Amino acid sequence: MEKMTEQQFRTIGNMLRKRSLWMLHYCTGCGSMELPAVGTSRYDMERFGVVPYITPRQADILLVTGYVNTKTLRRIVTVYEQMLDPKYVVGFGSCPINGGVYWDSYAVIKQLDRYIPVDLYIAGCMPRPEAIITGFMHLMELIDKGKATGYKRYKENLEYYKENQRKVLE
Amino acid sequence: MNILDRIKQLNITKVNVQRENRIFVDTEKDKLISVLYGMKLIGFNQLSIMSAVDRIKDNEFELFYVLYNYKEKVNAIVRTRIPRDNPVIETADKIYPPAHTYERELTEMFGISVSGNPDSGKPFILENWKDKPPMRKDFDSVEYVDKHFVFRNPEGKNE
Amino acid sequence: MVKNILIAIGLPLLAFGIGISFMGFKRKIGARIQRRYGPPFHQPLLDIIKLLSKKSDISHGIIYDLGPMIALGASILTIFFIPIPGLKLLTGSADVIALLYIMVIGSLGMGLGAGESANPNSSIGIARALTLMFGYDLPFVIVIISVLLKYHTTNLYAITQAQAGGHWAMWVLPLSAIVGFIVIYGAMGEHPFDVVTAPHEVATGPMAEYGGKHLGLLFIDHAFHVYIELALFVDLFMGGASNIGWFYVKMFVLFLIIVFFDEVLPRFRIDDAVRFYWRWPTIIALTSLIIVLIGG
Amino acid sequence: MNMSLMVLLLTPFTGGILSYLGGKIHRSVRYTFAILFSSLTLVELFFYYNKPVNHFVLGKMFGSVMILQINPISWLFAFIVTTISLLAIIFSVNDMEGRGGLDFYYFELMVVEGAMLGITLAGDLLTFFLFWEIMSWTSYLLIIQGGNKSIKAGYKYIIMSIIGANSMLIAIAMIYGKIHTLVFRNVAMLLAASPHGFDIAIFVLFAIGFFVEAAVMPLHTWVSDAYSEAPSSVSSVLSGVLEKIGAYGLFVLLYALFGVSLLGKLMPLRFPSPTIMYTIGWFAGISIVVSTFLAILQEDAKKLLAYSSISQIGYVVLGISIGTSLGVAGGLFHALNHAIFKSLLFFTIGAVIYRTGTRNLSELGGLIKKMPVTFTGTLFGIIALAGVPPLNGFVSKWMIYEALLQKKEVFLLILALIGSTGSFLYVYRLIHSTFLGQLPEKFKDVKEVPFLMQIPIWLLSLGTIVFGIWPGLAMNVIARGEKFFGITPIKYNLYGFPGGNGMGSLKMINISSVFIAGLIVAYIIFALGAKTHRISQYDNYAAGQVVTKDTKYNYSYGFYMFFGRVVNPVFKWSADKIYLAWARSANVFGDYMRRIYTGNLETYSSYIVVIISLVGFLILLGGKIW
Repeated sequence: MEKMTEQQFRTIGNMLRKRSLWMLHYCTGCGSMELPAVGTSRYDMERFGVVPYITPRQADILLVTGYVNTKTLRRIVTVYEQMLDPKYVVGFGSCPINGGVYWDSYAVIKQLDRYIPVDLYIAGCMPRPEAIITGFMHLMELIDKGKATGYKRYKENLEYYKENQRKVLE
Repeated sequence: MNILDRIKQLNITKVNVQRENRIFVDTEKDKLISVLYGMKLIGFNQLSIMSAVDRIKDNEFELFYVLYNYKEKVNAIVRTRIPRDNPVIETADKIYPPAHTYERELTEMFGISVSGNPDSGKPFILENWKDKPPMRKDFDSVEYVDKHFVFRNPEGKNE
Repeated sequence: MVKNILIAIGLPLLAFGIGISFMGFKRKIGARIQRRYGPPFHQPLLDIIKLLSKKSDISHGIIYDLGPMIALGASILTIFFIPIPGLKLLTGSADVIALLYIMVIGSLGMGLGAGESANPNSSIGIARALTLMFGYDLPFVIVIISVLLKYHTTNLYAITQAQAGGHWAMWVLPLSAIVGFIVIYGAMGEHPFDVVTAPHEVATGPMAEYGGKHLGLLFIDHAFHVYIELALFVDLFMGGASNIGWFYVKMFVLFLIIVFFDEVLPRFRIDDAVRFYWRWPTIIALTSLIIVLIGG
Repeated sequence: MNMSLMVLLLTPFTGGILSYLGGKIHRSVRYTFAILFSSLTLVELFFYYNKPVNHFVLGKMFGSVMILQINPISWLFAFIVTTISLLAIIFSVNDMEGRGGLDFYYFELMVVEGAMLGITLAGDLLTFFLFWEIMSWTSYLLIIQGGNKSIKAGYKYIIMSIIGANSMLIAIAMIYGKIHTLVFRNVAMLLAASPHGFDIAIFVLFAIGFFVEAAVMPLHTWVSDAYSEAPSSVSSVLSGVLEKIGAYGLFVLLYALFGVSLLGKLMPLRFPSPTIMYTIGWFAGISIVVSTFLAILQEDAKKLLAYSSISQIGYVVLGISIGTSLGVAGGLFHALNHAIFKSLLFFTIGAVIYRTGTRNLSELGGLIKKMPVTFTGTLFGIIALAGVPPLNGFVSKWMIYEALLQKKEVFLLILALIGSTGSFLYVYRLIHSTFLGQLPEKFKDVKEVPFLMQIPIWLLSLGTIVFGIWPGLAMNVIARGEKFFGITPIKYNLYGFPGGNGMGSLKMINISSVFIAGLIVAYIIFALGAKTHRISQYDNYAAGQVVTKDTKYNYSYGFYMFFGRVVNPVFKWSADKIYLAWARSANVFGDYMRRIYTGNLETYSSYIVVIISLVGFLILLGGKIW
């Protein structure tokens, strides 16, 4: 019974939480160009409660837009670790997925989810604003179902992530 | 006096007017600084960019300095060749201060060391780079990538 | 006694409700001005719940934790001294001049907390906040003095009583009311006076390091703050109100004007904001004061 | 109970001599004597708490009796003097350790205390002036203890002080020439009967002396140098007490000599408000605002406090000059409060300097984790100074505002309110740059100050709370004093003021208890949230960049630079610069004079020859010179 109420409490919490997602857009690549369009009148992501915020302490979503090179990866990890639980990572565009057009570049990492846990990828080069909004909706669904547990994975598999990070950063 | 005539009076090997307002100036390595100084006196006040090209077949690096003359609206590209093994050049940051930063990049990306520039050895863009300078043509990017990064499994299965 | 306890519990809740509803209105109306659909009306509430229910939080030290608490505590303190219809629990314990200084306790607490976060953005934000406060304080005290002189009392409740029957200070002292509006506007930190939080310059200023429940407290404090500023203006210039409904309507009209300005204006540089306040609003306020002094 | 005032007066002097001699034996003897005798003075003073003495003849000099007296107001100031001096002596024990000439230092400190006590107890102008001179000289000797720069600062102080004292001496001589007695009562009678012109001259001459000591603009220029260069405990004595003596002098001048005489014999105020009192009020008002602006832009902690002292003493003088019962009470109360919180701040900043060795605000930072007690003291000090409830500075400032409003002195009220808002800026700068922000690596090993230095900080912090929440405690003394001077005291109770007569009401206990209740509510919300974990100061938002130990990631230099852009055009000129220009022109004049007075005997003799021949020539002309 007690477990049940706690479960319900958590569900209600998730239900409310998914309606207020503050995102930190880490604009490393060309993907950031699409974000203003999502924010402005035509697509208006604010109607889903998604608002850009400034510092990692305030944000819930880390939006990694575009390719991640080894230099920015260090910053992304710092930023990710500064964020407060629960936190979600959204990989944006094809570069974080598999390196994209930079597949043979010595500087660009090929899979973002080897270094930080990614809850959701929005594929495309570039994804249209509609795709971004669909992605957010999907993330909300995941949060609602309690499946967006990247921050827990990061804690559990900290050694794995740190090892991978060490391999490229040092 | 015409600007071309004034350039010809400098210590150069060849002048090539490729098209209107674009002059290629070739010089030798040890005369480079004096030529740059002369160019500045002529009125080429801005160093737009400087970089190098890896002429791996000739076993040489080709340095080029893109200069601009605001008065005459003329671009001049000063070029020189330096040997590929043990490349050392002299700094130009006394003449063109922006060269200071470009030279740091040069050291990092091509392994060309710059004498007279105290910062030339400092890391610029790459962090903890241990391999060959990446802009050299004998640096194999694909090999490096295979060694350092893991590609996604096409089936979508991660380890 | 029971009634007093009920008021003591109800007043902060009421103020919070009013404040949060205005925050919701602001986002909705702002969105409509920009031809967007906008977030749901209860979005600020969701944000606060989200922030308070964050699962981890950081702390830079005791004062860092105390900062938002002092800010919120001071806001709760302040609302007890602003008379609203039917509820005047403690308005006899402090008058308008004391209220001016009670209102800054929160800023001081906030400043201390932000200072301990060891982030230069926070420090710059607080430095700007204090400077801006110094800026708008000059016209504001002149305005307050002219109102006090006009009604021969320093008790805020008595001032609202004196304006009963439509003799609002707004009609009696129009110049002062205009300056008062500009001051309240700046005190709420709306464009063009949002130099304090200016996200693109100082990364939300004092709040740069705050997150989670700390930020949740600050959002609650902000709701109170919106209520305090609007209620103070309504009490000073719009004659208070006879019941809560009217009070809310007056505040809403005032707030609507503020939102309309806020959505379309750019941002001042901080020293320009101070210069602005020390130029025209001060001159207009002084004119009004002199009129009160001569006309009695 | 039958102690005469003489014993009270002699206690600190005796203590000074004894600690000087005791220091020759061992330093602990010196400290014991100094602390013992200064606390003895405080204890003796408490015997006079409710027991005014009117006429205690000390002796006779120049045909004028020298009188000691004590009334509630002088008791209040004597209380300030003895308390702050005692705390300064306790604070100095560790603060001054390791410096040379400590025996003499303690001797001077005790003599200054005695001299200031003498001023508050003086019943005639002669005694007053004698102790005034002792105070000036000994405080000069104290200021120059601070090192090389302090000698120059002390020089500035003593020159201005001499100017002030001399102008007082002229006034005293003028009075003595008329009535051959200098007892306050007789002087008051003389001034009441004398024609205008004479009394204004007397007033201005006295006021110059008091303005210098109280550091009212434009005679304030010694303050910023002297306070910042003197040792910290001396600064707190200077700011906490010496300024108050100036204010006390002004009070005596206005209400004992020119107003209501001592001994309760009522006389009408010689200068009802909108004349000279009004002028003083404006001097004070300009003092408040201008020095607030100057304090905001300081980079040096003690200079900031020095300018803030000028500003705060402005409130005291403003309050006294209002002339109504509420205003005078506010001014006197603020004198007490200012003594408490400004000494507290000088002590805490002294503690910081003691541990870090710098008073440059942009070098400090983050000391809260290392010096929590000092931080708490500073916090109480700045809240009191800024006039924010519920601490003591607010109550007295509020009284002054209300008094100004009652008299409809709106422009002075604007100045007073603006000065108070401006003080938020500099007090935040003070606490932020020293205690908040990033802790520099070099101060990693800083420790809290020794216990003996914490005592004054604790006690004075307590004082800010006690007089803030229970203002009635101080109002008891002040109201009796006002009654003694023939002013009807205002209504008050232990927790505040019930109001009435155009004055608002204030209940400090309600404000503080509701504030605490609000804090509790906030804490409950806070406690319900997730657990916090402490992180290091380097784990900080820096737009993704990693902050390392060798990065200074702190905003402390030029804190209000943008504000400086607004006000700097106005502050291009200053009183100091004007004085310097005068000094320079005096120098030039001196140079010309030196050309005439060459110091050469032949030149002088040739002058004499020329003049004699000239005179002879004129006599030859027929004795008609003009």
